[in-house]
Amino acid sequence: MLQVSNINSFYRKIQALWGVSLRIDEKELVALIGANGAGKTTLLKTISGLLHPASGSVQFLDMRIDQMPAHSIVELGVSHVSEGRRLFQDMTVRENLDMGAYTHKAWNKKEETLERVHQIFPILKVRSRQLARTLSGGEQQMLAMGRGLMSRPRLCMFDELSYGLAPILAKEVFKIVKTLREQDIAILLVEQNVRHALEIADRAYVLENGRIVLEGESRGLSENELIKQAYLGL
Amino acid sequence: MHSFRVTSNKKALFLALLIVILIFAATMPLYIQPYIIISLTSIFMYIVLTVSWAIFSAPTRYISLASASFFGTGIYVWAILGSALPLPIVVGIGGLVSSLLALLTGLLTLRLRGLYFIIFTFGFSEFVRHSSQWWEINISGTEGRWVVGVDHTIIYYAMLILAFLTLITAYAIRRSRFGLALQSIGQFEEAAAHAGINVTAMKIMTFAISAFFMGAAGAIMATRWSYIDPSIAFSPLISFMPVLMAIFGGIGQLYGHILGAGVLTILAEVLLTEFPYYYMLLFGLILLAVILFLPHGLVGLMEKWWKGGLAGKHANT
Amino acid sequence: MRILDGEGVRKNFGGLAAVAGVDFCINQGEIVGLIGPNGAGKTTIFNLISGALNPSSGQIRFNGESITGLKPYQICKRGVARTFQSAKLFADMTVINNVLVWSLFGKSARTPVADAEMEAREALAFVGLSEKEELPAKDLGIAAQKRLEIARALATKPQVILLDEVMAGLNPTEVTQAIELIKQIWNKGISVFMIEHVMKAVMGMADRVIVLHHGEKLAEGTPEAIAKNRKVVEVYLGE
Amino acid sequence: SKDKILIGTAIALSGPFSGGAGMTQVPNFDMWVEEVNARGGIKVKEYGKRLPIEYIKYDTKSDIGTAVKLVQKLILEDKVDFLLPPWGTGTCLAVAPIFNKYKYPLIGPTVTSEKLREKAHAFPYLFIMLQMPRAQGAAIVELFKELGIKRVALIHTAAAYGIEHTNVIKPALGVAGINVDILKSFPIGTPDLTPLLKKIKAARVDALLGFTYPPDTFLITQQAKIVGLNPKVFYLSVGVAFPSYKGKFGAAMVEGVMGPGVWNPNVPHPGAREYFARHVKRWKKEPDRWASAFAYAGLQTLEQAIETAGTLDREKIRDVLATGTFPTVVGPVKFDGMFNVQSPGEVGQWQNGEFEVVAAKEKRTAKPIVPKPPWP
Amino acid sequence: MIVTLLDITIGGLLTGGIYALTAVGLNLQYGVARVLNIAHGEFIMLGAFATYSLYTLFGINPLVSLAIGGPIVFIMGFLIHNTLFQYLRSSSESMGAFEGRSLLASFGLLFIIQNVALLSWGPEIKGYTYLAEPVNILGTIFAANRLVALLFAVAIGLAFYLFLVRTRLGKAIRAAAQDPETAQLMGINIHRGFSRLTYQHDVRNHTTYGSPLYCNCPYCGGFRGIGQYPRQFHRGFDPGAYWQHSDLYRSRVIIGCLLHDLHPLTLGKANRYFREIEKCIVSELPLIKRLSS
Ligand SMILES: Nc1ncnc2c1ncn2[C@@H]1O[C@H](COP(=O)(O)OP(=O)(O)OP(=O)(O)O)[C@@H](O)[C@H]1O
Ligand SMILES: Nc1ncnc2c1ncn2[C@@H]1O[C@H](COP(=O)(O)OP(=O)(O)OP(=O)(O)O)[C@@H](O)[C@H]1O
Ligand SMILES: [Mg+2]
Ligand SMILES: [Mg+2]
Repeated sequence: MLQVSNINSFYRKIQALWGVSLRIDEKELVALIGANGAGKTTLLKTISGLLHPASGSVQFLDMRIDQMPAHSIVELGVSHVSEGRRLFQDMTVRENLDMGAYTHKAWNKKEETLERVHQIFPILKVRSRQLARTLSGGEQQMLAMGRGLMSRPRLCMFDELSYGLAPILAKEVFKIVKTLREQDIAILLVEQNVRHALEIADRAYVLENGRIVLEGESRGLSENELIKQAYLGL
Repeated sequence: MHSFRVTSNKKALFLALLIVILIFAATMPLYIQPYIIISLTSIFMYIVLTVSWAIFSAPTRYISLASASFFGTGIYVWAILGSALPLPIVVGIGGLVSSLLALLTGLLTLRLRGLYFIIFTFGFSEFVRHSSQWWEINISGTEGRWVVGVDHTIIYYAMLILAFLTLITAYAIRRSRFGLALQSIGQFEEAAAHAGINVTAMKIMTFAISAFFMGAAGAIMATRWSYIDPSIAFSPLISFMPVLMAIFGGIGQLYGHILGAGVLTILAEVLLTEFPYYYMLLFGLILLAVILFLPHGLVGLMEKWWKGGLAGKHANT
Repeated sequence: MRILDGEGVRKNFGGLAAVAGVDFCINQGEIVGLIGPNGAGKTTIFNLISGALNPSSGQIRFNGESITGLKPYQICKRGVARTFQSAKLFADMTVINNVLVWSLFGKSARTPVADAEMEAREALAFVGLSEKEELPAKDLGIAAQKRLEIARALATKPQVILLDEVMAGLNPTEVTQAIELIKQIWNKGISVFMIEHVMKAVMGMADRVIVLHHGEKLAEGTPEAIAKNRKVVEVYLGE
Repeated sequence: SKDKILIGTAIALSGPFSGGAGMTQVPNFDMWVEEVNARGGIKVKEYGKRLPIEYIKYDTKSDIGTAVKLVQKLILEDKVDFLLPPWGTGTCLAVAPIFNKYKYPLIGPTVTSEKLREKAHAFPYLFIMLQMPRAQGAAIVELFKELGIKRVALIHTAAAYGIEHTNVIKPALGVAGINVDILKSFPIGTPDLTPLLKKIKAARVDALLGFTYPPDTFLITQQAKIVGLNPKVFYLSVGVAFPSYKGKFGAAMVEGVMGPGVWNPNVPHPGAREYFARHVKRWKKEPDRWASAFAYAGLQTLEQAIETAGTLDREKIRDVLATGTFPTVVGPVKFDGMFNVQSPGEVGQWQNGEFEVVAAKEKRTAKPIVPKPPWP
Repeated sequence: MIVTLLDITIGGLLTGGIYALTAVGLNLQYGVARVLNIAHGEFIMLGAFATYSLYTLFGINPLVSLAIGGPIVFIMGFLIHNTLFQYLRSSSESMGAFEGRSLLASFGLLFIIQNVALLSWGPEIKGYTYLAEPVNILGTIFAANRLVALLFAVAIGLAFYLFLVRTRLGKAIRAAAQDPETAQLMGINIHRGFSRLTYQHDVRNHTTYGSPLYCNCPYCGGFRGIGQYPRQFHRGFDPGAYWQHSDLYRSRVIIGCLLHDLHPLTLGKANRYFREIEKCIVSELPLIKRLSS
C-alpha cells in the first residue's frame, strides 16, 4: 500500500533521513521506533507531504506522492496526527473535528464519523463547545487523534500516540488502534512506549540517526538484544 | 533579536563610532549652513522618538501608538512654562509629565496584548487630544497658544544632547538585566512571569522611561513652532512615524532604529521637496519595496553587505 | 515539616469545577506524585500553586505563610519553581539566555549577572544541555525542551519544584535517565511535586502519591497502597 | 545683478488642509505666476527691467512642523526673495515669527484670529487680507437686527475659527437684544449631527448661526433637510461659498443659505469679472466666493508694492505695504495696522445659483431672501 | 417618550451599526489574515470616490455602481492580498514578523492610495446627494441613504460572518490562519488563498457604506480609517473572543450601538467632548476587567 524507497530528506542543508525505505501493506500495523531526534517525525512529514525528499520515492496505492502537496495526499487517504497535537487552538473542539473531515469525501459522511469518534472519546462530546486551548493535555491528545480519524483515512500515521495519556487511556488507545485495522485502515505508529507498540504491531522498523538499522516482525524484535537495551530499558 | 551578551569587539567599534560622531555633531554649527542644522535637528528628533519608542516596543513586541500623546504633552509643558523657566528645566519637566501620563496609560492598557494594545494606545492619545481640546475651549476659552521661540542652534544642541542621552539609555537597557527581562516578556509573557519577573511593573516602568524622552523631545521641538493647538501638538503622525522608522530600519537592532529614523526623515524631505505632487506615492512605493525585498529592514541590507564584504576578504586571502 | 500545603482548594471554570476542594501537602525533602485521569485537574492545581490562576476558594500556604492570590513572580521568588506541561520557552532566545532569565530574576535577592550566568551554566550542565547553550530554544527537540524547562526551574534555586509531565514523550531508556535526574534534584534538598503518567517513575520515586479524579482527591498514600487501591486501578491504572 | 525673482511657498498640497488650500490659494498662486511671467515679469526700477518669477512650491502635508521647516528651507537654503502665505490660521500663526525674523512680508488670505490684535506690534511683516471675527460678527448682528431675528441657535466647530467667532459674536448678539437659545460646539468631522439639529428644530429659533468648517457645513446642510430644520435664516460658514457646495446639493437646495464671504464676479471692482473668467478658463472651475479672490488680491498687492518700492529690498516693500493703497479684484486694499480695511464683515446668500452679497448693507448686490425658502 | 427612545435606538443603530460593521471587517482582517490594515479607511474613500464619479459623470445609480464596483474592488483586494500579503507571509519567519511587515505594507498602501486619489480627484471636497430623503419610522425621521447603507452593510457583514462560522470553507479559512501547516494536513489547500478572501470581503464591504453618506476628499479615508480604530474598538472590536463567543461578540456590537445611543442623550446635556471621554471610559472598563480577571 505504501512504499517508501531510498529517500533522503533535508532541513535546509541538514540531512535528517539517509536512504530510508519502508513498506506498509493493507491493514497492516507498523511501528516505527527510534530515540529522540532519530528522524521519525521527519519520515512521517515526508510521507504526508509537509517535506519533500531530495531523492528517492514515496508511493501510495501505486501513485507517486513524494512531490505532491500535502493537501492532495490527504485526499488520497493518508492521515497524519502530528507530534505536539497541533490543534487549532482558537477553534472549538467540534470545529477542530470538522476540520479533520475537510476533504469532500469525508465531509459527506461527517456526522457518521463524528459519532464514531465520540464513541471512542466520549469526553470530546462533553467538551464540544470548549476552545481547544483550554483542554487538558490528555484531552488535547484525544482531540488530535479524533481529528485524524475524521478524514476516514486508508493509512493513519500517529506520531507519539500515547503522549500525555493516563495509563488506562493509553491502554484503551492501543486497543482502539488495533480495532482500526478491522476497519481497513493501515497504521504507522510512532511510540515511545516501545513495549506496548511492539505488542500490537505486526512489523516494526528501528530508526537511528536518520537510517533504518533494523526491521522485522515485531515479536522477533522484542527479543532483540539491541532493542532490549536501547529502547526497553532492560 | 539581539543576544544578551555583546562581543567586546562590537562594543569597542560602537563606542569609537559614537565618539567620532559626537565630536563631529557638536562642532557642526560652527561650519555648516543653518538649514542643515535645522534638518539635523529634525533627524535627531526622530531618532529620539524612534529609539525611545523601541526601548519599550521592540523587545516586548507591544506596538505602542501613544507616542503622540507623550510628545504633545512635552509641547504643552513648554507652552505653559517656556516663558517662566530655563530650557533644560522645562525639558526635564516635559519628560517627567509625559512619564506620569505613561504610567497612567500603562496602568490602563498594558494588560492588553496584540491588536488590543495597539488600538487602545492609539485611542488613548486621541483621548488625550480631545481632553486637552476640551480643556482649552472650556477652561482656557481659546484654542491655540503662542509659544516662546528659541534660536535654532540652541534647539540643535538641546536635541543633540537628548538624542545622545536616549541612545545611552537604550543601549544600557539592552545590555542590562532589564533588557533581558523585556525580551523575555516579548517572547512569552506567561513564562516570564513565572521566572520571577514582575511583568506589569517592568512594562509600566519601561513605558514611562520611553515616554520621558518623547516628552522631552516635544518640549524642545515646541520652541520651533511658536504657535500650537491640540491638533498640532497631538498630531497622530507622531504616533505612527516611530513605528514606521523602527520597522523600516530593522526592529531588532539599535542602529537599525537610528538608521530608519535618519533615512526616512531624509527620504521624506527629499521626496517632499523634489516631487511635491507624487511625494506620497513614491514614499509608499519605497516602503513597499523595502518590505518586500528587505525582510529585516535596512539592517538586513547592512548585514548582507557586511557579510559579503567579509566573505570577499576571505576569498582574496 | 510542611513546606507546601493546600486546604480546600477549588477552581471553577464556568460551571465546571476543575478542582473541587482538594487538600494536599508536601513535606520538606519529599517527592510527592500527583496522578489522575486526563482532565482530572492536576495541571490546574499547579497553576493555582504557582499563581497562574487564583483559586475560587481555599488556601495555599508555603512555609506556613499564605501565598494565595500572590502573583506568579512573587511565588517564584519565594522558592516555588515550576515547569509547564507544554513547554513555554523563549523560542527566539538562546538556550543559555532562557535559563539566565530564571537565574537572574527567580530569586528574592538580587543576583549579580556574572553569578547568574554561572548558575545558568550549572543548571544546563546538570540537565545535560551544555552543548546546546548557544542554540535558539526553538531548535530543540521535545526531550531537550523538557530538560530546558527543568534547568530553568532549577536555576531559581527553589525549595519546591513542580514538575508537570516531564517524562511524556520519552522512551524507557530516557525515562530511566530522567528518573536519575529527578533523584539528583531531590538530593540537592529540593522537595518535588510531580505530575506524571509514567507509572514506573511515580511508583519508583514518590514517597507519597495523591490521586485526583474529577477535581476531587480520590486517594492518597504510599505508591504500593495506591497501586493496589481498587478505585485507582478502576479509573486510572486499568487492569 | 538679478534676472529673476525667486518666490517660494510651503502650502498644503496633501493632507486634510489641502482641500481648502487647493480651493482658495494654490490655483490663484499658480495662475498669478503664469500671468506675471506672461507679462514678462514684475517691473523693478532698481534693475531697470521686468524680472520674471521663478516659483518654488513645497508641500507641508498639512503638518505644521513640516511647514515651519520648509519655510526655513526656503529662506535659508533656497534664499527666496519672497514667500507666499501658507493655508489656515494655525499654520500662518506658526510661521509668522519666522517671516518676521527674516523680514519677509506675509500677506495672509486665510488667517483670521482676534489673538493677533495683541501681537500686532510684534509682527510688523504680517498683513491680513480676510475679515476678522469682530468685523464678521458685527456684520451678522447688523443683518439680524435688520431682519428682526429674535432667537438664534449658535453652533460651532471646535477649532480656533469657530471658537473665536463665537466668543466675539455672543456678547454682540446680547447687546443687540437677540437671544442665544442654544449654544453648542462639536468636533470637526462629527459623523452625525441629527440629534443636535432635531433639538434646534424643536426650539423653533429664528436663525441657525453656525461657525463651521467644510465637512460640518456639508453635513449640517444635508441633515437639516432630512430633519426638516428650516429656520428663517440659515447661516453656516466655511464651505458655503465653495462652488462644490452648490455642486453637491444643487442650486435649488442651497437657495437662501447664508455664509460668510463675500465676493462674486458682480462686485463693482475693476478686474473682478475678468479675474473670474480667467480662473474659470484656466482651471475649468469657479473660484470660491470666500477667500479665493482675497488670495489673488494679496498677490496683486504684493506685486504693486514691489513695483511701487522699485526694489527687492523687503524692508522698503514692507513700508509701502503698511502705508499704500492697492486697487485689486476685491477693491482697494489698505492695511490699518495689519488688517485690511477692504475686508469688513460680509454676508452672502445663495440666490438663483449665485452667491450674492446681502450684508453689509452698502455693499449689497441683492436683497436678502427671508425667510429662507423651504428645502426642495 | 416612546418616540425619543425609538429615535435614540434607531439613530444609534444607524451610526453605531455602521461602525460596528466596519469593526467586523477589521476584525476579520486581523483575526483571520493577521493583517493590521491601516489603509482600511482608504478603501472606504476609494469606494466612495468611485461611486461618486460614476454617479456624477455617468449618472449611474450608486446602488447599481455598488453592484459593479463591488466586484472590481473585490478583485483589487484579491490582487493585493495574493501578491503582497501572501508573499510577505511566506517570506516571514514568524507571525510576529509578518504582523510588523504587513503593518508597514499597509502604510505603504495608504500613502499610495491617497496619492492616487489626490491625483485623480483633486484635493477638494466632493460630494453628491443621493437618497437624502427623510424616512419616517414611527414618527421619527432618518435619512434614507443611511438606512440603505446600513442595510447593505448588515447584509454583507452578516453573510460573511455566517460564512466564516458555519460553512466548511469558512472554517477552513480560520484554520489556515491559525496553523497553516496543520491546515494542509487536513486537506486544505492553503495556497489557493483563503485569508485573502477576508481581505477582499473587507475591502468590498467598505465600498458599500462609503459613498452616499459623506462628502469625500482624499483624506477622508485617513480620518475615517485611522481615526476610527479606537472608535471601532469601542464598538465591539474583539478578535479573540469573536469566533467562539459569538454571543459575547454580538452583545458587544449591541453595546457598541448602545454606547452610540448615549450620544443624543448626552448631547442634550453636556459637551460633546465629555461624550468622547465617557465613551473611552465606559467601553474600556468592562474590557479591562474581563481581561484582567
Ligand atoms: N525544523 C527543523 N529544522 C532543522 N532541523 C530539524 C528540524 N526538525 C527536526 N530537525 C532535526 O532533524 C533530526 C530528526 O528530527 P525528528 O523530529 O524527525 O526526530 P524524531 O525521531 O521525531 O524525534 P522525537 O522523538 O524527539 O520526536 C533531529 O536531529 C532534529 O534536530
Ligand atoms: N480555561 C478553561 N476553561 C474551561 N475549562 C478548562 C479550562 N482550563 C481547564 N479546563 C478544564 O479543566 C479540566 C482540568 O484540566 P487540567 O489541565 O487540570 O487537567 P489535567 O489533570 O492536567 O489533565 P492531563 O493529564 O490531561 O493534563 C479539564 O477538563 C479541562 O478541559
Ligand atoms: Mg518526533
Ligand atoms: Mg495536565
